[in-house]
Amino acid sequence: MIANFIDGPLWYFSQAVFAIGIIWKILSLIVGKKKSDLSVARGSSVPGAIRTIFSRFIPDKGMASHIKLQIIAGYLFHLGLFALLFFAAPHVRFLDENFLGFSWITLPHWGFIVAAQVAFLGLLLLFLHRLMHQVTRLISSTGDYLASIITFIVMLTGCLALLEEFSELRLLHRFSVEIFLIYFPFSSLMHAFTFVPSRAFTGAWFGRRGIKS
Amino acid sequence: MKLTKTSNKVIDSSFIDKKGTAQRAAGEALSRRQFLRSSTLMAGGAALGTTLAPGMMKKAEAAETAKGNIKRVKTICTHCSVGCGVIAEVENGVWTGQEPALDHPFNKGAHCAKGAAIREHGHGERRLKHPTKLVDGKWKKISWDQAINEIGDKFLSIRKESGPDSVYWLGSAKHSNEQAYLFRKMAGMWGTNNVDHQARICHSTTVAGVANTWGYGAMTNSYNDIHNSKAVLLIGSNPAEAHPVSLLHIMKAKEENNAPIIVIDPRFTRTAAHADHFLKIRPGTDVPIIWGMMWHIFKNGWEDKSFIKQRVYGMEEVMQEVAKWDPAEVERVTGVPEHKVQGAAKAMAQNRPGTFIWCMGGTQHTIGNNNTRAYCTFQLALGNMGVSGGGANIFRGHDNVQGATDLGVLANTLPGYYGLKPGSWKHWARVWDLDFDWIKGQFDGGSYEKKGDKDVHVMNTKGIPVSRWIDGVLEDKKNIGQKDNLRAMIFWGHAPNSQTRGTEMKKAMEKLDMMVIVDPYPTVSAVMSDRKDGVYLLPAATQMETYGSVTASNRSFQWRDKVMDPLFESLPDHTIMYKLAKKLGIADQLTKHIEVKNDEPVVEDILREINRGMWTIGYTGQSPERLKKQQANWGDFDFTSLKAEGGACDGEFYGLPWPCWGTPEMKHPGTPNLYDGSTSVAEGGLTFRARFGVERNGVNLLAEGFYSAGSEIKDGYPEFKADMLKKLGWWDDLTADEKKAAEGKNWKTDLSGGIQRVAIKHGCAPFGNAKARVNVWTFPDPIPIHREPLYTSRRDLVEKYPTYEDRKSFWRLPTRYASIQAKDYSKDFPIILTSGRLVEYEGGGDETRSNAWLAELQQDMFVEIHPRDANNAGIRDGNDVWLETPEGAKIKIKAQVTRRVDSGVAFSPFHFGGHFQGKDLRDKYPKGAEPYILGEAINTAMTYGYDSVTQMQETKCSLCKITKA
Amino acid sequence: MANVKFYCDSERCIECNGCVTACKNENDVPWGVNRRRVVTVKDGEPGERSLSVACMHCSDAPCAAVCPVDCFYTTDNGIVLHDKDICIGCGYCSYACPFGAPQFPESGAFSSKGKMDKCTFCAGGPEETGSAEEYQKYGANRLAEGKLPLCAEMCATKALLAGDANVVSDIYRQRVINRSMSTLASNVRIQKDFLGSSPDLTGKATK
Amino acid sequence: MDALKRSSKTITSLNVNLSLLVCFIVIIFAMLSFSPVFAAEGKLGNSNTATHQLGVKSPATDLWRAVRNRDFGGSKGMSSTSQIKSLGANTFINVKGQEWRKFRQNWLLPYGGYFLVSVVGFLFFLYVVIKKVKIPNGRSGKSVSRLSTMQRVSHWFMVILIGFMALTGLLLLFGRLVAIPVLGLDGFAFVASASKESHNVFGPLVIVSLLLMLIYFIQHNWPAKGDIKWLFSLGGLLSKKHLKIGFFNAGEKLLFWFTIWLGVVLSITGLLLLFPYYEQTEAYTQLAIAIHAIAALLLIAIAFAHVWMVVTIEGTMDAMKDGNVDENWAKYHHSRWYEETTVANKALDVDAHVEEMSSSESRKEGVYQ
Repeated sequence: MIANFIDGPLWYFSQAVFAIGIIWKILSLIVGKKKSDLSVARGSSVPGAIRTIFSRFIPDKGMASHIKLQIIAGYLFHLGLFALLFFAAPHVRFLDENFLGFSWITLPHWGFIVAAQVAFLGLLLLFLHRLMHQVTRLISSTGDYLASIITFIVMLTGCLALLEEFSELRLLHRFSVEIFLIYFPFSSLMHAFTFVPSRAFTGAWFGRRGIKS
Repeated sequence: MKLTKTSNKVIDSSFIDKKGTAQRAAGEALSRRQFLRSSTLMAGGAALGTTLAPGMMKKAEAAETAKGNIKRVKTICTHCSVGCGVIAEVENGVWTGQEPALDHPFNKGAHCAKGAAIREHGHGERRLKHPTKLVDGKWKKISWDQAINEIGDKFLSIRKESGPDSVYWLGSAKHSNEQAYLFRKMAGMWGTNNVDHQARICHSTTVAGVANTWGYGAMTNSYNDIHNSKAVLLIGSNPAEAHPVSLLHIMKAKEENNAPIIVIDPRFTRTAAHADHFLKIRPGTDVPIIWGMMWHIFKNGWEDKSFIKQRVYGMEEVMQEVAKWDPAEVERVTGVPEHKVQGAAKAMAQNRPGTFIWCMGGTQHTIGNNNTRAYCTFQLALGNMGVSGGGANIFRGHDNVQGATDLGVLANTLPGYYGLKPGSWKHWARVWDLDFDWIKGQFDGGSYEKKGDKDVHVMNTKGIPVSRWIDGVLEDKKNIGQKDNLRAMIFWGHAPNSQTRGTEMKKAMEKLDMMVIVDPYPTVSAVMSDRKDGVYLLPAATQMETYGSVTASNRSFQWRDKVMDPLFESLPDHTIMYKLAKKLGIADQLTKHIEVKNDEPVVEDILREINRGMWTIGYTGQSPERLKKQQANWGDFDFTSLKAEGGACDGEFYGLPWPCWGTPEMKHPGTPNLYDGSTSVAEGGLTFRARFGVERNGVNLLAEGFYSAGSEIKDGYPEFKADMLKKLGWWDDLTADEKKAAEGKNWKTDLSGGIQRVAIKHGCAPFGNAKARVNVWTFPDPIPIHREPLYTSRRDLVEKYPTYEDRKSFWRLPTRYASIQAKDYSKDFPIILTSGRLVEYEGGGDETRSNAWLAELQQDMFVEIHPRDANNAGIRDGNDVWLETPEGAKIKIKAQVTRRVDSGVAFSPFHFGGHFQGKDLRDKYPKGAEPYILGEAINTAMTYGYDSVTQMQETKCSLCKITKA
Repeated sequence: MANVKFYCDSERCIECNGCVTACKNENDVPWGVNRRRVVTVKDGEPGERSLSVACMHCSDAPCAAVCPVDCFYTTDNGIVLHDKDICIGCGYCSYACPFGAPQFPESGAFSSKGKMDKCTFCAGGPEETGSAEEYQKYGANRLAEGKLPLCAEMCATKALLAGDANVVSDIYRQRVINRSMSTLASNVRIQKDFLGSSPDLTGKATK
Repeated sequence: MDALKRSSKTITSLNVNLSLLVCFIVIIFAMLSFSPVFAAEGKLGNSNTATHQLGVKSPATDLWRAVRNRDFGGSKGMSSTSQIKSLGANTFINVKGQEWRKFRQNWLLPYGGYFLVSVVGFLFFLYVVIKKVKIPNGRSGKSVSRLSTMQRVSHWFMVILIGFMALTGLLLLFGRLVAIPVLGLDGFAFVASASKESHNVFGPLVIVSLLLMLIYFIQHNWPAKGDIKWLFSLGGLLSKKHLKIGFFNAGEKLLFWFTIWLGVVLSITGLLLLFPYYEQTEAYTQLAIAIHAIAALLLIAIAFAHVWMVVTIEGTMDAMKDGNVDENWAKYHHSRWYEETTVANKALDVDAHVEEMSSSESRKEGVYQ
């Protein structure tokens, strides 16, 4: 019964919340009131926006030596997660069968595992660092911890279900994914979508003012 | 979550009977045979049986179980000549299960790797799926109509330009009897004798040698009759791999009769591993080893003197030849020491009757016919012929190579070994109800050869044998004995990699105007050459997708039922033949008395026509009705005698082994053991055939004081003719109709069968009662002698045992012997190269290498070399090596270092193909039709060499050098 | 209820691999998974013998002992079966099995081996007898249909025997007696001695 | 009363780790000496080459004897062949499997189980008897900086991983005995599957954690002068006077090195198991499983002891929480280190919290802090 619920209503509900939540969030960003910048433009905003989207992938020189762990672990985690999400064979198969109707090249099994390990490594180190470092601990909210923990649980349950043979484990993974999806729009996890517009906005703002960012 | 272990309760010990075989509960629910089983497999051979992979986020879907009706079809394995029964379980037209035929008289349910994997036919994943044509180097799908039209048009234009002999009809031992017959008939109507099949390169020397010794060129006894043998001698034969189920019978003799098993072979085969005595000879020294054994037999007086006196002609001359082979000379030539040879001779002499088994190790030599006759002589000397437990048990290769040979898919004979003489054509013209002159007119007008001063008509001239088609294409036009070169080849179920001289074959293929390949698989023919066009692949159905009769090695006919409809767009061979004949304008003549339904000639009608004409070898009594009845009741036949006791076929032998004399109405039971005089002819007894006249140089050729049980003529007698019946006063035993048909005819040409009936009624064999001859005065070597192979490593023996002189025109082609032997290659190519079979594969291997269950077991082409040779060349087990032969071919294969072969000998299996001189041709196959396993064909490297009588290719004895790749 | 057993008669086994393909045929076992195999000793030398090896359905099965999830069970006939719903593909059974019977569909770095697969004596598994699920997971259930394992039924030389342990041993005993007779009968003994030494497996000639 | 108090003080002052470790080592050696690894039974079945009742031996007898003796004669000796290509397919009888099974079933499971239970029991006993070791004179309220962020990150990283590996590993090892009766076969199956899969995924991360551990802690774990003395006095138990101890005492150093070396052993054997059938044969895999299990049990026992110690000794946990310890704790347990560090701190004269955020520390450490 629980299985039916997880595979059925909850799945659709979580998708709906996810989709609607994201749309609503993004719309609210676009529609939301922005203070108009009345100053005279000293540069063009478009190149600045585009440049910033990418330039922010590279840490600021001054900061780099201070946040090595965050950079390394951060990249490990995000790259690993990206590979897992979009190039692990079961995920591709799932996307293919449920949404897209086409598939693409997938990681071999060992590549899948390595990606998972890389992501776990990054996530755990970042989480512990957040917890251990006085400053980050001070500036972290419950929401941040929650986001990390939910992501971790999604990954962990996925890893438990690696054999793809036990429906209980698959359900567990799916359930955690559903929680993740529901939580997603209301949390800092939204940065997966908002990082582009927010960087672009900052970049545009800077660009307009003639500041390189 | 409660786990139920349901299998606990389903098992009931009552299923096991005393013999340890399974008792089948009648009407047992076979519910497990879900249709799903095959349909899912056809969808891609998914990993069933191991995982139920629900996918990561996907629910496991309960498989739909569609329960259909299960039909059990009795059919016959299509791999080797043993003729194992197979029970196919078919559900909704899909072959879903294979059960052992535990009551089949040949195999009792037993199968080798190939037979046990035959259900793979039901998948056909790697089959050729539709007619395909090569256009600019690309395979293009075409329709059947287009294919037949284009092929037919080309044939007709070649016919116009170069005559009918420029099209070569290469048939198959995989055809059913009816298809083989139709194929030969079609070639005749097209107007050529350029028609042949694998028997040429498999047992043609046997047929020639054996038929010329005692009358018929077939296995004399049966696999089952080996149960009665007191000794078993195998030479050049490895049944443990080539005919594994025959070991079931050989083991029975070994265990129950204490029969010593003696194996003579250059290689320690898997058969030798189970033998009591093993003689490892140098390849190509069969005659010396046989004469060496007979030296001991004659020396000790072990020969059967009364048998020789009564039933053998020419043994004195053999004794003279044998006298030259004293133990020292035998050891010098063969390498086998005296005590071993003597041991073998003594074992055979003291344990009679002993059977003598040979295969391609003996036949595929330039002196193959000498070898086979030497074997026959050995058995005659010991009096082992014509007795149960004795005989010359020649294990044939393909499932129907015996039938295809009998039905004359050969360049030198018409169906039933009638030969090509005008009388033979006239006989068949009568059977076919066709005008003889029309047939004659189909042939090329002129003459290619002279007999004395007289021109011989093309129709009566032997064609080019399959072993030499390459030369028929490549040889200068003025050197060949026909109007023009071969310009089109039709490979109808033939693997080119089973033929030697691959490099030249590639050239020949490229020179042809057109190649037509009719086969369930693309075969190596499709990829070997660098042609860009002019190649047609036509998908033929396998024998599992059609029906008809098949002749096992022991001359037994078996009826095959159709298991399923042809897969994909494939069509049965006889349907394709009819379509082609229609295009060529000979369909009406081809099927004059054969009903045709939807372009498919009715198989039963073809068999009835065969029955009407094949008097020589008694293919006349096996009507479709009798065969079907036997098939339905195959459990009634005795495992040893093959005789039915009671039941619907009471008194008949299984498969009505030919000769099954007279008409079907005569109800002759078939002849289980040839030339066995202990029973009457009516019950399957026989004498040696009077085929070579009644006397020669004043010596009587008829049997003396010997006759079969119940014979009214108590001595030898010639073959029966109308006049002879009159002289004997038996003419009036014929009915009025029979008299009309028999007048002026003999036992072979009397279409009413009256002469045969009356002869048998009086206890006589229709073909007479003569001596076997060990002096075949019509052959190049009347008494078999040893001759060194063309490529020999023993130059010291060449002078004493030279090969033949070159011949200018032999089967229409110049043929070289001495000119090759003259050159010494043994310095550069020090290792003798021989070839043979693997149990997992068969023939050229296209079918079996496309069968995943078999292919997994043999994944690499290899060459076996002795550790000494390997070490000398710096080769380790598993290394890649180059194998080069004197004619310039160079193939890349894996080394298998083993003591199976002696130092100085290398062995390689011949089933591989798809690589050519180090190049992988996988990309050249039509998509999805390439076999799972490809490899170099050893015959790419095998060299020139042809038998002096039949043009059998030499594959067992060449030279090579092996270097690390 | 009687115990069932396999026995392979090495004097008869000719390494034709019929049992291997019969098993593949009957159970649709994929490439790479071999529930049955033929092993040869002294390959290519006098004394060469082959034996067909699969799960021997041990009375005290080592695989069952070491399985961390206890997925094995023995039927009343002494057939050792396993439950693929429980198997986690750890491979311990293959480390413990003396005969190399357990097979895994996958292998390689980090690879889940997939669920173990092995000879079931053609007795299916814990799913409902004759169901499609049973066939998919375990292959054929011939025993339920009153048939013996196909490998044995199809053995080319009847070297591989399967069935009631007593019957199998009776058949084998009869064969041994037959073979003994051949060496006991004095004339034949002389005969075989004369044929020369056939070395036994250790390479020493028997006198 | 005084004497009693003193003696209890002495007990607590020693780092109890050591005595425990000695116990473990004794138990392990006792166990190993009985184990089949050392006392392997050489025979497989009874080599009864029975001749037939008729007095004629069956030819199969030779074969089976050869199989048992693993020598078939001939040029290839004990090697047999098969057309099946998979690894090990050409082996007739896997004798090692039998030994491995005996080891696992008869030794590892029972003795490993007893061992773990007795260790836990013993520690519980100590916990109950000894109760908490208080900081003498109570907390001062002043804290001393002891561990950097990265040190704590790497420690907890390892704790998470080893804890997870231990949990999943123990489930696989003892689950059949312990968990199946509770969860049932099906219930345990997916737990076991989850354990196995995640054990495999997280395994290699342990190697990373070992590396981090080495990088951040090795500087404090080099053997020092007082260590031998400390060991011989069983952590001050036998010593009359209070020992002056540096950053870590010898017991803590042993804990570190045991963790590292057992970790290395576990990593190597674990990797062998993760990459099966590459170069190594089954025999190696079996050996690897055995060693892996023994090393894991030892490490788990040590980890328990470590936990017990932390729980028992007041104030120790502080160091792993935010990196600071109470001054009195430092004075009492690591007096030499306290003296050194306070001297340094005085020179800088900065508050511990500030120092934590300053870059001087990070320069010293060579990494960001």
